[in-house]
Amino acid sequence: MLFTVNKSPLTSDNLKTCLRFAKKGNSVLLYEDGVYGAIPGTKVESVVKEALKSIEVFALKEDLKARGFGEVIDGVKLVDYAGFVGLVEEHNVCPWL
Amino acid sequence: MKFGILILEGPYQHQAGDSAYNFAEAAVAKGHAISGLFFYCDGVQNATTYMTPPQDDRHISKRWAEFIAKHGVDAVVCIAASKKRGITDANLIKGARIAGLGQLTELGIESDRLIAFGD
Amino acid sequence: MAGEDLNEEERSEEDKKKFLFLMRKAPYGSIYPQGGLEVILIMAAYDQTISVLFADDGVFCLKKGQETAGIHVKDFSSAFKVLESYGVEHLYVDKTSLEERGMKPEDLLTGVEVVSSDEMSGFLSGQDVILPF
Amino acid sequence: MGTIDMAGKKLEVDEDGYLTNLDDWSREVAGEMAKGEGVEMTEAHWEVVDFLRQYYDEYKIAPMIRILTKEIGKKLGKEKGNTKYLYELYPGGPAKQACKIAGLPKPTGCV
Repeated sequence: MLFTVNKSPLTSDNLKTCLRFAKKGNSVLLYEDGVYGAIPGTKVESVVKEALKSIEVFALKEDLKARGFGEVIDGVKLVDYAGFVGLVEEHNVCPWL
Repeated sequence: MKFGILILEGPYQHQAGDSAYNFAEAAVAKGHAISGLFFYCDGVQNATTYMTPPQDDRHISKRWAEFIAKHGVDAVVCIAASKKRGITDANLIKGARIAGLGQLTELGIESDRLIAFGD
Repeated sequence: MAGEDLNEEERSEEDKKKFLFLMRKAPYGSIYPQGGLEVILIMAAYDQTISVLFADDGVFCLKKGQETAGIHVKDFSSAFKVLESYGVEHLYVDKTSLEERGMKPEDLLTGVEVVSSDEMSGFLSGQDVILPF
Repeated sequence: MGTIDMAGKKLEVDEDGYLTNLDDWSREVAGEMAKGEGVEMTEAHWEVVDFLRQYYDEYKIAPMIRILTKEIGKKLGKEKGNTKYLYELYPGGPAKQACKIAGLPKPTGCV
């Protein structure tokens, strides 16, 4: 299962509740404003680090770049749109809008 | 694989329609088929010809129309959502058709994956 | 009145898919929950397996006693009461979301199964299509 | 756009004959609309109209056909709970014709 999260976790609980439903082996893709969850040094960094112990977290490179960021929390994997498509090939999708 | 794409947000206000477009392009580039686009809720506004953005911005409805034509994609615009928002055959982009939510069900059945973009 | 022109022919089992409606948004603030409800009501005319999960602010959709006359918007909450008769297999409410909002099952306008997110994780993975509203 | 003449008062209807303002509905209006549809209202016709109005009042939607027949069967007797019976009463169809006469909103044609 791939959860797609598009809200900033700094202003919304979206990512938090999503992670409550995501179980071991699931993946989460952060895109649009969701990518703010992938950058180091924010108040949600620890939440993401904890999640990384059991699930894979991806961030959409194009959305990060558009917002002026490039560096991500250790363990978060960057994907481009082709990678996004690849994740959808592999997993069924649960859009967590 | 066959990907169905559901678009729930209008153009220019949220990124959803842009993300959906970028995803659809990337899927086609990887050799996948788009089994259909379904525009619902404010998403139906993506399909109106009544938009004239400045030349240095993307033309969202034209972009969809070109995508539909180029890849022979079935694009359905929800009739109930269209009626509420003044979208008719008169201002519908070429290649799209106005039809009911039953088509969304069909798209879900036909597609290997149905992915929604919204806000 | 959906389904009037539809042949009641049974679809083959392989055509039958599991659809889950994931309702996570509050009513009236946006069109989403109403949009989701309308899809469910139409989809019910097709021979598919439909479940609905209310989580986060989506649980507010089921709050009893919604009166919308004052905001001049149509009350669509009553229609959630028909879902069971429309053949919706499961109506789930996320326990934590309900508790976080100070609500109890008796505050809801229709009978639901209150479930934990742990129970739901596996269920989500078993769905063919998840539609977020 | 058209109108229905009710004792000198003109009620607005849309191009398909549905009431523009649902509050305009009354049994007399229903009778007038039925005449326009070539339907002669009998006790059996009113049963369906009453059922639809009650259903709409409670749930704010028109029931889909499968539910309509099921519920009518439950409420009015098994022999009435089928599409054939409803089409005999309302040849224009339960959704298009019976809902119109019952003063429910026009179906959006969503299938």
